[in-house]
Amino acid sequence: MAKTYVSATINGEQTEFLCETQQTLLDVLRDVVGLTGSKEGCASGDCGACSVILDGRLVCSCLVLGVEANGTTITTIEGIAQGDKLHPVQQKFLEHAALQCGFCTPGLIVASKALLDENPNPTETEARYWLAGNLCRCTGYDKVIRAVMDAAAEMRGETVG
Amino acid sequence: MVKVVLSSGSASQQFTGGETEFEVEATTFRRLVLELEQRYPGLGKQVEESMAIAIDGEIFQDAYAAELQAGSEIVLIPKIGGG
Amino acid sequence: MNYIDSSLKVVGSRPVRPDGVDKVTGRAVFAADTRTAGMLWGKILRSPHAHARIVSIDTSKAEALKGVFGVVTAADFPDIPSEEAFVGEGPVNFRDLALNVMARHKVLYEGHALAAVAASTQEIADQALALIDVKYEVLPHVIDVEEAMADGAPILHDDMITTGVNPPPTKASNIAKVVTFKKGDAEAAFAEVDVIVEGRYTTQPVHQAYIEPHACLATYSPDGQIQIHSSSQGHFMVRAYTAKLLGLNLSDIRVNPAEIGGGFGGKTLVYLEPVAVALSRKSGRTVKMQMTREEVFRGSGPTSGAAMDVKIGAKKDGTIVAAKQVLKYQAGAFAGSPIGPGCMCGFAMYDLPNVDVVGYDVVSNRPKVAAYRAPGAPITSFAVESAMDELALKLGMDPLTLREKNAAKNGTKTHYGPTHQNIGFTAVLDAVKAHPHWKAPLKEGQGRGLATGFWFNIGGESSAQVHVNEDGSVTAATGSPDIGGSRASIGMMVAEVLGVPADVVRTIVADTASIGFTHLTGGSRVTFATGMAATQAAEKVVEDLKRRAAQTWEIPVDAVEWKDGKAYPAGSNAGAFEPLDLAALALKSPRTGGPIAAEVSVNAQGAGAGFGAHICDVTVDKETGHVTIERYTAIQDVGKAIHPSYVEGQIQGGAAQGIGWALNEEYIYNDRGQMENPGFLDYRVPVASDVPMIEAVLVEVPNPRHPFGARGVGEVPIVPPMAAIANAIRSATGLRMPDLPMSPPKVRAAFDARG
Amino acid sequence: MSSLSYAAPTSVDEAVKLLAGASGLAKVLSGGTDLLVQLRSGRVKPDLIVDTKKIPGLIGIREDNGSYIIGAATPGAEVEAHAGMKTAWPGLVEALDLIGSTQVQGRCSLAGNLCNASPAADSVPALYAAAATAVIVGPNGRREVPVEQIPVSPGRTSLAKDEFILEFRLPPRPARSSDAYLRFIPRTEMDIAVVGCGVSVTLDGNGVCTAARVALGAVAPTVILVQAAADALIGHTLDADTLAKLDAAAQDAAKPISDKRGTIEYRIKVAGVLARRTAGIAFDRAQGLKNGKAH
Repeated sequence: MAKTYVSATINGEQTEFLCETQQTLLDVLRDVVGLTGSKEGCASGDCGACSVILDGRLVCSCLVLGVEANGTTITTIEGIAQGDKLHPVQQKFLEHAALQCGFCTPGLIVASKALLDENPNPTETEARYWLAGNLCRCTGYDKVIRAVMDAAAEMRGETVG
Repeated sequence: MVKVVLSSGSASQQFTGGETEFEVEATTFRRLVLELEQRYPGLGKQVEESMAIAIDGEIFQDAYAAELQAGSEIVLIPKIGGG
Repeated sequence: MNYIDSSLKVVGSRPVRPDGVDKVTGRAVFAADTRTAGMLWGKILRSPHAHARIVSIDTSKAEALKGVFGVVTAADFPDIPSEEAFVGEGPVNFRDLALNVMARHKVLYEGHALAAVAASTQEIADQALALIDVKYEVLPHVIDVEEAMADGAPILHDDMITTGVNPPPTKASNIAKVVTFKKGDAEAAFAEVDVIVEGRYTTQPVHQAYIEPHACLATYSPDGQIQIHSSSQGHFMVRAYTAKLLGLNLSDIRVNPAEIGGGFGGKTLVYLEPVAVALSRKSGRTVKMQMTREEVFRGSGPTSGAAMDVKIGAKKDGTIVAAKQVLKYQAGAFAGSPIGPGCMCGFAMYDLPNVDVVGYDVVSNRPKVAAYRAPGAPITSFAVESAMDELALKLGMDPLTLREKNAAKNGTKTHYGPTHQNIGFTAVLDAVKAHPHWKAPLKEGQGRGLATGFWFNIGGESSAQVHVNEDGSVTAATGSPDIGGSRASIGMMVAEVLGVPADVVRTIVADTASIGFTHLTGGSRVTFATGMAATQAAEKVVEDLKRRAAQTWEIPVDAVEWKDGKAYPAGSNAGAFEPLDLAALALKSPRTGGPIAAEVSVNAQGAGAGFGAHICDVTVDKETGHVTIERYTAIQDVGKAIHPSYVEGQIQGGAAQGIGWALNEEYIYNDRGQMENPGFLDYRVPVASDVPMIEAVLVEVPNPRHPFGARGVGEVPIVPPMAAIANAIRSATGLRMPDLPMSPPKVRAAFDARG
Repeated sequence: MSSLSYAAPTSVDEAVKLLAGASGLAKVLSGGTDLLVQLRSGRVKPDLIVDTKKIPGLIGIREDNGSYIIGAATPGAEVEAHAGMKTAWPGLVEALDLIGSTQVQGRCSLAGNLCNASPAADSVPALYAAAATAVIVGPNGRREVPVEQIPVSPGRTSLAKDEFILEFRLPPRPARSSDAYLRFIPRTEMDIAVVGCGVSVTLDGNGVCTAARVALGAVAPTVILVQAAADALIGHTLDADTLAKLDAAAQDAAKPISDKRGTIEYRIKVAGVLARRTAGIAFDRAQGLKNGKAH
């Protein structure tokens, strides 16, 4: 079976690649395009470590076929910061020590950014349910949620103590 | 003289015939191990390879070079690991 | 030198970790992120049977498949003899380890590795595995720990003779050893008590469930030099085990530590590395291996499940005079459950005159257990702290008061021998009493539970280097994989000693060829032991800097003092010189003796035990049995928090893992001994919406053995949660839940049973 | 090399031809949140994957005098965000909001959830309760069938090899009508339903139920409509006696199995509990008392 030609906009760059039908978008990002920031924790949509934003929607890249990406716009963890300017969510994760091993962190940051794009003023409960698909085994989520709420406040321009 | 206590009644007691407490003449842990091996063949090796010791309450994973004060209490316990 | 009473500028602050930006931008390189040109994919064939004799393995079809470059079985590994060694996370028998990595003669659990292939693509590797023809003679299997102990149970190892009993038994059994601890005369003492509580408790094996599956990349060069890139809690451990299992020299193996995506004890063993090296040797190509999540569950270590009996006797006034415990820990397919610590930790929080503890290390047809956060302690403490709660109820006494009354203090002789020194348990209990959570009124239907926990913490061998670079910036290197922010805490201790801001110091993890031996990251030892080495290395650098300043000023070294990152003349009679900072001294270093660097290796002792107490509020849905954690407070003696945020994070994370252990995590087996829930869908670790904010309260009773007073903090927090939650459920419903997990069906059944 | 091929037809006819002409196993791909997991695990080994998302009408929601029509491959998240759907069918919306994670809801579709034919699918009891119909297309044109005629057993549907679902149709809502969906899981999110329950009701001015449909998930080989449970509601207000009858009817209808997600005894009891609680929410909503998500 010949490989399929796919063209997609990844982190603002027109990207072309060949992939086999059974390769997931995660496989393609990591093994073909070389963007290894998206992680494989389960390959079944249960851990969220491979979260990316596909045409404006938060998805698990392990649950999308590479061939389905043709003509789409994708944002991965590598595309969250603007150049060397970290996104507020990234900055707050650092300030709040919202990571320990850092493996689930890319997925959590992509998912948190997607949350704040859609809901700039989430309650703690909304943030917890939105992020329920992102497993973190290190932090107990406490500092993660604080970082997300703090980033939201900052993005709303509220002064936070 | 130091007081030696086999806290774990497991593997080590087979060497001492059930003894769990005895006095030993030793000024370093090294000497103690040799002394134990002489008195209870097998025990010295057991202690060196698979036991931690507590000298007056402080646990050493490896006390090879530790000095022993006269009257010290030496407790032999299983080694401890962790996650 | 000791800084416990000095005023500190860096230690105790909360700087951004050195590796932080890489980790929030996706740049950090974990083991599965590396790939090389011409690399092959290695995959493992695993047993579908819980217990079977391997009659034959025919790999010819797999070897013939286009794109396959190597197939290995146990025949490609030396058949090494039984040899006990102690390597940081507990005793390891290399023969067992070898047999666990690649089965020989027999498979002992579903998921047991018995062959591996290296192929040009993952797909071809999978096809090749399917072409390996294995003939099994399926044997009866046993999963449950007490069934494995029973007469007539299927025997896993026909050479397993129970140790620790005199005289030794003559026939093989599944009981690897019996451990006993005795203090005083418990039997006699029980006759004297006013109140006795007795209970039987069980826990299920739970997986460490790190989100990063095991992965490695290995290259075997024709000259016998080996490079391994892998994710582990100790790259020196990977080197040692790989060399042992393949009969190689340590000097021929160089292990590069990748970032590690969680371990919690589960990455203190090797599973893939020796196989990847064997495949690389056979294929002449670099081989990459990564487990699927299913393989992680079926093939790598959980911690033990257990069956426990506990009995505690007290006087009317709450003084406990007798305690007894029988612990049966399931070790998986090979001996080595954490039964020793299990026997020692259960009653370690209390000052008890008469204690009798017996522990059994039992094999059954499950994956070999691996260390998991305070190995053995959470299991035994679930039983003891549940029983303590029952005792408080029976005495009509407040559970905190009962614990205060019997709390271990400095000078308390433990039932396993040592006398507690410099411990902070009573300070922890004082903090419970003072905390608003303990006094807060409960809402309708809520219950509150309290439980405490203990862990020894360990020290051991560590190496650290400090380099002052040509521009005066500083690099610190250690041999400890950074699993939760240790680069930050190590760098902060170095910065404190040098008198510079935290961000002047970059901390890295050096590979096995670049720094002295360092035990793995486990036992809560890194900030303690590696921190001690790094502190001493920084002190050597300061001495050297003072010497160089003295040389520059042509005054005696003792006329130079070092403060705030600069050399000053000590007093006016030492002479009037402009202070020299790191940059100035580094600039002149070629003239004052060359590069400024120091390496220190230590075997740190006196880690200092840790104690914690958790308060938990729950509500219970009587109709569904669902338990909701409403509020959670974790209080712990941490000695000294080097970076308080990461200390809190350890405590919050440990508590959340305990919440999962308590409520939902378990291995579900079918009648063929196969695991039915080998994925995150049905192996239910807590998600963000399952837990509340977890308040971590840091009590600081300094550990005199550490330059800054630090104690290990990573393990204690997983000890109390299971009992804290069980006690909260008891308080909310009047129901005692003695079996983990306290899942909705079990809780609903308990309501129905009560009627 | 893999023999698996992929096609993304842009018309119904093209898709039907591909499915009809496929040698070996062809799978229809909408959201893919089940199919990709089955592919990775090797549980299904198709030769052809037909991606229906590029077909006009397969994604999107439209209203046709009071009746909502939802494209078969519309992601759950799009339905959850639809104001009209949230007002008319809050139960179906909350069911979609319970499927997997936020990430999964960015892909998963009603057609996929229904055609995966799992008895535990969250959106399916809500669809049954809503009396939804599915427009099926194939070589012989279109046919519209009640959704409950589609799943026949775990993993199997009544669709022919060359048929697929184009869209779902929800009937117009009379006054004082609403629905609700609850499922029980051990955690708060991410689990497969141990039991699921969808209830749709219409009340009169006095809060007496004039029409009802009750569906249960994960208590039989397929999601089931429980007429006896509906009968317990029709003609009554939601008083203690009605609730007791509803509970009994639901427990009586439940014929679950014991598996890693729940035991027979437990599932039967919870079926009764959920029926009561779900009906409570549906009644409140129909009376305009409450309108929110169950979590």
